[in-house]
Amino acid sequence: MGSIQLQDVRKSFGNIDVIPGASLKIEDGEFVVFVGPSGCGKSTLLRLIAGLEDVTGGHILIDGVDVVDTPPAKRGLSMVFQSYALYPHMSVRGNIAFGLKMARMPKAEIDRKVNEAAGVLNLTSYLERKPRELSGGQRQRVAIGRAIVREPKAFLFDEPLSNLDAALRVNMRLEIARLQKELGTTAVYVTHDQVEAMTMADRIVVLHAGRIEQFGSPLELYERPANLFVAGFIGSPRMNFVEGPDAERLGARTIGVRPEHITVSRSGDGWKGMVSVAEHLGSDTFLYVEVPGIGTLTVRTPGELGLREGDTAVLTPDPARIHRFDANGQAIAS
Amino acid sequence: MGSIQLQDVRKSFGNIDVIPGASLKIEDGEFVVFVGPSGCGKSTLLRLIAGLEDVTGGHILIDGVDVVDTPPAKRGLSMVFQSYALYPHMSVRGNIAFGLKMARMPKAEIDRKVNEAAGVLNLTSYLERKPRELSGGQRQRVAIGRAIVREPKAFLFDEPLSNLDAALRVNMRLEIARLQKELGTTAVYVTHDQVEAMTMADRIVVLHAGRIEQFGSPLELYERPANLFVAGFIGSPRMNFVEGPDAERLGARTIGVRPEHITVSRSGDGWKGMVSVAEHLGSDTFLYVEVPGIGTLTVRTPGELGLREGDTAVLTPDPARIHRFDANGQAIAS
Amino acid sequence: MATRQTHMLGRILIAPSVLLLFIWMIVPLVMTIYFSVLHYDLLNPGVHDFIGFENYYYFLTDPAFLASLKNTLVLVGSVLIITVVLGTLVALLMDQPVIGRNFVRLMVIAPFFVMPTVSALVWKNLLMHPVSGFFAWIATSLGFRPIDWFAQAPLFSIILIVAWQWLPFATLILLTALQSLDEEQKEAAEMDGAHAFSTFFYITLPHLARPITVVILIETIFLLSVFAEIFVTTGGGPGLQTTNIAFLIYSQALIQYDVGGASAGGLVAVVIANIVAIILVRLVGKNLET
Amino acid sequence: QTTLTIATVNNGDMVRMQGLTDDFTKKNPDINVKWVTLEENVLRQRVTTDIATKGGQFDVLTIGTYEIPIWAKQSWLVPLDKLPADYDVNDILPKIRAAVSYKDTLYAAPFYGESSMTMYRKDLFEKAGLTMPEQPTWDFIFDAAKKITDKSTETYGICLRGKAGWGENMAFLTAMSNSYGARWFDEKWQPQFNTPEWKATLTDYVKVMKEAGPPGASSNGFNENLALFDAGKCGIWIDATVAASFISDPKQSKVADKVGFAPAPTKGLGKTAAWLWAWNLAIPAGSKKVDAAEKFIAWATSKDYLKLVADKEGWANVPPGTRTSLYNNPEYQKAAPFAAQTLQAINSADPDHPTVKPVPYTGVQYAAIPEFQGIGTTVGQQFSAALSGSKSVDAALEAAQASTEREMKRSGYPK
Amino acid sequence: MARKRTTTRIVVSTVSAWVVGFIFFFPILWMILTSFKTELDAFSIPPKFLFFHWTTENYATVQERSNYVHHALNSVILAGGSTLIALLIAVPAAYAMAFSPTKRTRGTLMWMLSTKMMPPVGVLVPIYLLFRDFNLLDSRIGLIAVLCLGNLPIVIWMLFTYFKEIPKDILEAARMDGATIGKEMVYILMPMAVPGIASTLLLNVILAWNEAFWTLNLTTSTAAPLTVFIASYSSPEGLFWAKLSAASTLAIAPILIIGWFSQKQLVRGLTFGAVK
Ligand SMILES: Nc1ncnc2c1ncn2[C@@H]1O[C@H](COP(=O)(O)OP(=O)(O)OP(=O)(O)O)[C@@H](O)[C@H]1O
Ligand SMILES: Nc1ncnc2c1ncn2[C@@H]1O[C@H](COP(=O)(O)OP(=O)(O)OP(=O)(O)O)[C@@H](O)[C@H]1O
Ligand SMILES: [Mg+2]
Ligand SMILES: [Mg+2]
Repeated sequence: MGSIQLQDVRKSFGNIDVIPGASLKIEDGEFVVFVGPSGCGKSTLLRLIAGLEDVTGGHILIDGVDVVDTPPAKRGLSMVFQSYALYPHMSVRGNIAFGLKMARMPKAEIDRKVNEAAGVLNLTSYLERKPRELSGGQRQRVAIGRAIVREPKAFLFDEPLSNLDAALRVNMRLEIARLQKELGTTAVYVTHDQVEAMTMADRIVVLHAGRIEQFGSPLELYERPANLFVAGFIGSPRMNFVEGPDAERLGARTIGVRPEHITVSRSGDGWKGMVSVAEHLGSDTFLYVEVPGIGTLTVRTPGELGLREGDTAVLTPDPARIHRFDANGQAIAS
Repeated sequence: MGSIQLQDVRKSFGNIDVIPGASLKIEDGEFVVFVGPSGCGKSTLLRLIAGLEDVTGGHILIDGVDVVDTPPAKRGLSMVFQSYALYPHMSVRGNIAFGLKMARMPKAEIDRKVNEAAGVLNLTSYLERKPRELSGGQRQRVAIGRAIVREPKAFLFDEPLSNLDAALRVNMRLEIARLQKELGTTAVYVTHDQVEAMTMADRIVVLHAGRIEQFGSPLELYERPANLFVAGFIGSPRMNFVEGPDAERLGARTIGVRPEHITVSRSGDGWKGMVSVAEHLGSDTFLYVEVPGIGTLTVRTPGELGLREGDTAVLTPDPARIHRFDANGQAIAS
Repeated sequence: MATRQTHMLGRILIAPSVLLLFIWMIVPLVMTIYFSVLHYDLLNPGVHDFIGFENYYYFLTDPAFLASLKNTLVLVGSVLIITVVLGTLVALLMDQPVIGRNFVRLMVIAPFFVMPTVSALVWKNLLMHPVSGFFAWIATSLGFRPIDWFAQAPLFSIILIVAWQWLPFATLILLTALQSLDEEQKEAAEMDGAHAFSTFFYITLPHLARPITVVILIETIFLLSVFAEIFVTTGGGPGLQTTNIAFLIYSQALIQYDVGGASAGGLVAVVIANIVAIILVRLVGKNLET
Repeated sequence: QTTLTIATVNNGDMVRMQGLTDDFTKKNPDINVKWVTLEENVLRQRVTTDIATKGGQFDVLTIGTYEIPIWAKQSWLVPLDKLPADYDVNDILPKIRAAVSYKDTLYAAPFYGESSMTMYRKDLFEKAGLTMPEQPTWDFIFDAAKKITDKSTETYGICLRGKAGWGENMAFLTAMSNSYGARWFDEKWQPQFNTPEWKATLTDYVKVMKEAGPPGASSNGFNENLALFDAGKCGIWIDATVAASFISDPKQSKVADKVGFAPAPTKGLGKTAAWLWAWNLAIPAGSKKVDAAEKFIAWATSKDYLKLVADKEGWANVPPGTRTSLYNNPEYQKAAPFAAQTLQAINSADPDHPTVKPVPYTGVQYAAIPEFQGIGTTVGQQFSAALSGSKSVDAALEAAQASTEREMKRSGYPK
Repeated sequence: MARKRTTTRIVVSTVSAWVVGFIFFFPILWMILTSFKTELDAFSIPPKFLFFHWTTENYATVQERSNYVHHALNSVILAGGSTLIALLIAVPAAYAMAFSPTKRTRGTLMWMLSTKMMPPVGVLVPIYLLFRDFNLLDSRIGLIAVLCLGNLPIVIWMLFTYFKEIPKDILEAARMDGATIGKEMVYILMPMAVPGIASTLLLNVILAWNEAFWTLNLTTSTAAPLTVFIASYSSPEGLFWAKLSAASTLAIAPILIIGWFSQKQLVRGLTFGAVK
């Protein structure tokens, strides 16, 4: 009831090619997450699907029907805007109810739905406020509420949780996932949060400068990144890349090891270096270790470790977890 | 050169008490992070310090001077707004340069500073664009640029990195920290990102419904949360709370164990339960385990584990890492 | 948002107004062009000889033409400057917290309520009259010689009256525009260390650029055809000092009843108005976009 | 049921007539009357456009003596030859009757008529030791004006029209020039502003106004001067005879009991500066309600109407200047001390021979040709410039001559 | 935003605003005062401010002489009708030009304004002839059409400016919520642009109210609005300041009331906090 297909979709603003050509098929009921660096074209792609921008070329099919000439209101999608775009003259209730009102839903049902959504979003006591009397996170939740009360063919979420605190974010994440599964609605979700991307997505699209670098399940991306860009982008802290003899030994131009796949010891075999920075997160510690001839490597160690800045550390990568890339940055299948 | 002191600062909007009374002393050159649930008053507190809102009561001292009657322009602070508040009619360059122009800095120096900041912020190729031609993250970076080019008494950052991707966020985080240390400027920083809070802060203020729950160094908060709220708020996934006989046995009403301080095994001694959800992040796995009589406990295990949803798991908390709380939710010193 | 559908739709939405205005423009225009090449004297309606461009020739070579062109431009220019500058200042003032703001605003807008003829009569006789006017009384009370407004500074007097009438227009448009200025932008500027003055120049004024443009263009159109004020106060005199193009055409049409001449004059006025508008658009038109 | 739409000018007499309409509709129950009362200039442009384009909006028009010959010539007016016998056409003052006739046919019925005369302040004359002669000369007037003037008390010797316009300053100046022997056109329609007569006229006018006139004179018209006179700021005022009733009305005038009247001045060439004007009612050609309109006109300009007004509002308020019988009425003479002067002034004006030399046009203070309004206004502007001092007399005359020649040539004169 | 202004600042701005307001208003105040004077007092020097013989005689005269209510009603119908119709036509056009501008938008705007460049007297005869032929002389319909078309460019221009201020994200959001173009205008655009629409309405009602050329030339009595009423008071023979003042006061009274009510709509726009 809501498959979305992009066929060589292109978009330029003036002479800036923002999306040089993207093809993609999102299955009905699937939860797809778009990730990519800031400015890579995620919002643009979402807006193209929504119909808020014209494609410069290519086709967009919803349920197999070409919609490039269908106005947004008729595409049957709902969207959370990165900029919220709340209706300033309406109360929170009015904002959330607007889409339902447009669909001529009976008053009582609207009320029920709005109250339900407000409950989920922790907005119940703010229902009568105007957007300007809300905090940033509350505004964002109203924007989410507006999208989820409806039963569209697909949800489009543009960084919907960026202004929420961790606890709420976890809750909202679970709520959105639950809702999406329950309704079986397709969802396209833009986020910068690795945890969100990894936990919510059925499949992740990695975008880079308007190009799709990889499209696959979260674990696929984590475990088998298609190229250097994806490898570096997925995972936090990012993968360490090592070039030179160490890489050549393994038949690659570059090898990559994730910080969590390196064991640290005070002595032994491996890359020797000096701890330059130690970031303590409580649960983990991130060590930035200067290894002569290689550069700074990041290591993640669980809990608090005795190592301090200035100490010497020996790093041993887990050999089974080393990624290899060729001269073009493409992964070499192991 | 930039200590900030709040003395029983209160703020209400109409009859809503948003800040019922907050006292705090931020030392000169310190990096203080405000965290707290969405809508708890972080932005409001920042705006009070900035002078963009009037205090309802209490005093704000900057460098020991009471500034409640000083207009924002004279307080010598710079700020990144949660909503960016860019000047729509000015180019990116104009936006960033504005504060410097106001300070009558020579043209050449302004240019140098702006170019430098743009380089740091990855905005160099966007300098001549207007804000409306930028992506969300790019706009946010302009807002940061506007604040950091100046040399104010203190920086006020309101969720400055919320719309940036992980890699950029790490970069920016390091840049901001470096800059702040270099200039020795006091910084007040609002964030929802645990990593940011833990890594950047000299001290963290935990806010809850406008009240300061705890003010201390990151590790202090992680290791010795003052009460249930702080314990639950700091750390992600959040701490597990257990009540009943298990707690009483340790002389507490409630005990708390962080997900990362629980060991999972397939059999043995400990809480027995069934894995209801397993979230795979690649680097870690979060297990949600239903323990009869206690509820759902979250466990974080490194890497990929053989356990799947529906499997039985035995959870053993690290006894040295158990937090105890009394009936009022206050921590019991161990 | 600029999508094909919205463009399509845009065309449909603009269509009614374009169509109506087109008819409203073209029918009289064609008739006017036709009349302008006829010898058409309303008092002698039987005779409609084709005389080519004679009407234009007479209108353009009228010794009053150049003088009135100059007067028109001076009048329009001065009133524009006065209304835009003062209008901005007054709008800013009205935007401040003022006790009894509604009432003050109403007082400021009120001059626009008065019909041009009436306001001209009131100014001429009750205020500016050199013997029994209010200004004369003030001047005499202060020991000065009253100014003989319409003899010593006739055009200036007209400018004063017209500016008084049109200031509320500028004020109201600019005031409304000020209301939509995002408060956070001003806050950001304040944080950037901008004081009231710089905030005005760098934030408020650019925000007002478009409304100011609109004020300028709309007012220009109206000011080019100011005539009741002149007719009532000076009758275009003394000499040609207050004759403007509109008054000249008026006297062709409704004093001489020379329809042909008035049509030619009207078309000349359209050309002049267009030239003025094009120049203005060159100067300020970029503010209309974005 | 017929509805008459009547266009009138907004002066006191006409407005009074409006108030008395009931009397007419009572007598003619099948006729309704709708009034359109407009200011003089608006009325003129309104009525002219309508009649020239055959808009048919009005059934009865109020027009001035200027329009009558022009419009009658165009056959725009219905001749009034079917007026009832008791209307007594012969009672109409002969000069007025001539003015409302074209080729000896009556095309409009005069509602009220006026000329111009000299009005002055007896008290000021007395103070200055002056007596107004039976027939003042311009020299006397100039001299007296200078003597009376006392700028410290804002007393100005003479108030004359200065505001540009064919019916404003040009009405006065044309009449004045007539007494100086000047004319607008010679028999070949050549404009005459380059003659010494015009130069003398304008020079004297500007000179006396500079020496003894009020400030702001170049924008003063009838009303402004009336206000000045009423406020006691003027010693002498030469203007329409209707002004007499206003300045002797204590409700309006501070000097009501101190005013004297004399004929318009002369230069000793046999003509005075008296003009002739009347507001008249006429029926546009093509009207479908001619009968009703005629009935109305007959009612409004009848002797009975005069009596009706007298009964209701007193004799002082009847519309003056149209009927001989009125001036023979002792009650009127008593109520209107200026009656004799008015009558004399009207009788002294001669539209057919306005000035000393022969002219090709009719009209005293105007030339009854269609072009006159435009020419008069243009010339009026030049003369007001001369008055305000922004132009010299010579330059003003030169410009007037040039523009008039141009306009006449364009209109194809001599015809 | 939520900073209290210091008392001094309020006092300063209040005082200066009142002074400015008073200066602006003075001629009208003077006119209103004059309307209560006798003709003689109206012209007296030194001027009489409050201590003169107050009289309502002028109003009585005006009332007696002309059918004020008839004219006022016509004014309301003409000004209101023409402005409302113009608004109905203009809102879609301004919306389209503000939110989906094309290369021709600026040209179209200029062209619309240029339809007002012909001085009315220049086309009086053509229009009069047309009106005569279509039997529209002295009809309200005809005048409403003329005033409406005359106002239309101004209405479009003003609405265009105000619409431009509205962040288009918000309209896009409405579109995503399934609002049709009409609903988008009614529920989102218009409420957000209320101050702009109110001032557009107010200014155009005034322009139509005071329009004195067409209303004078195309009406006689049935459709004659207050301009015609005023034309019977300006400059007759004799003193008329007080009566003219009374008539004018009556003529601006209704619009003053309209102005007062639209004041309330001129409140601050609402976009603050809706987008970032
Ligand atoms: N103008 C206002 N009127 C009424 N209440 C307001 C107003 N502005 C903010 N609030 C309320 O004050 C509380 C604190 O707002 P604030 O913006 O400081 O929250 P915050 O901690 O920054 O939240 P977030 O993380 O969501 O940005 C919120 O509950 C909000 O609803
Ligand atoms: N109107 C415009 N004109 C020109 N360039 C634009 C315009 N809108 C967006 N861009 C550019 O297009 C690129 C993609 O923008 P988009 O908003 O899709 O990025 P994004 O992936 O959503 O980034 P972010 O994560 O920062 O929100 C950016 O580089 C941006 O500068
Ligand atoms: Mg984006
Ligand atoms: Mg906030």
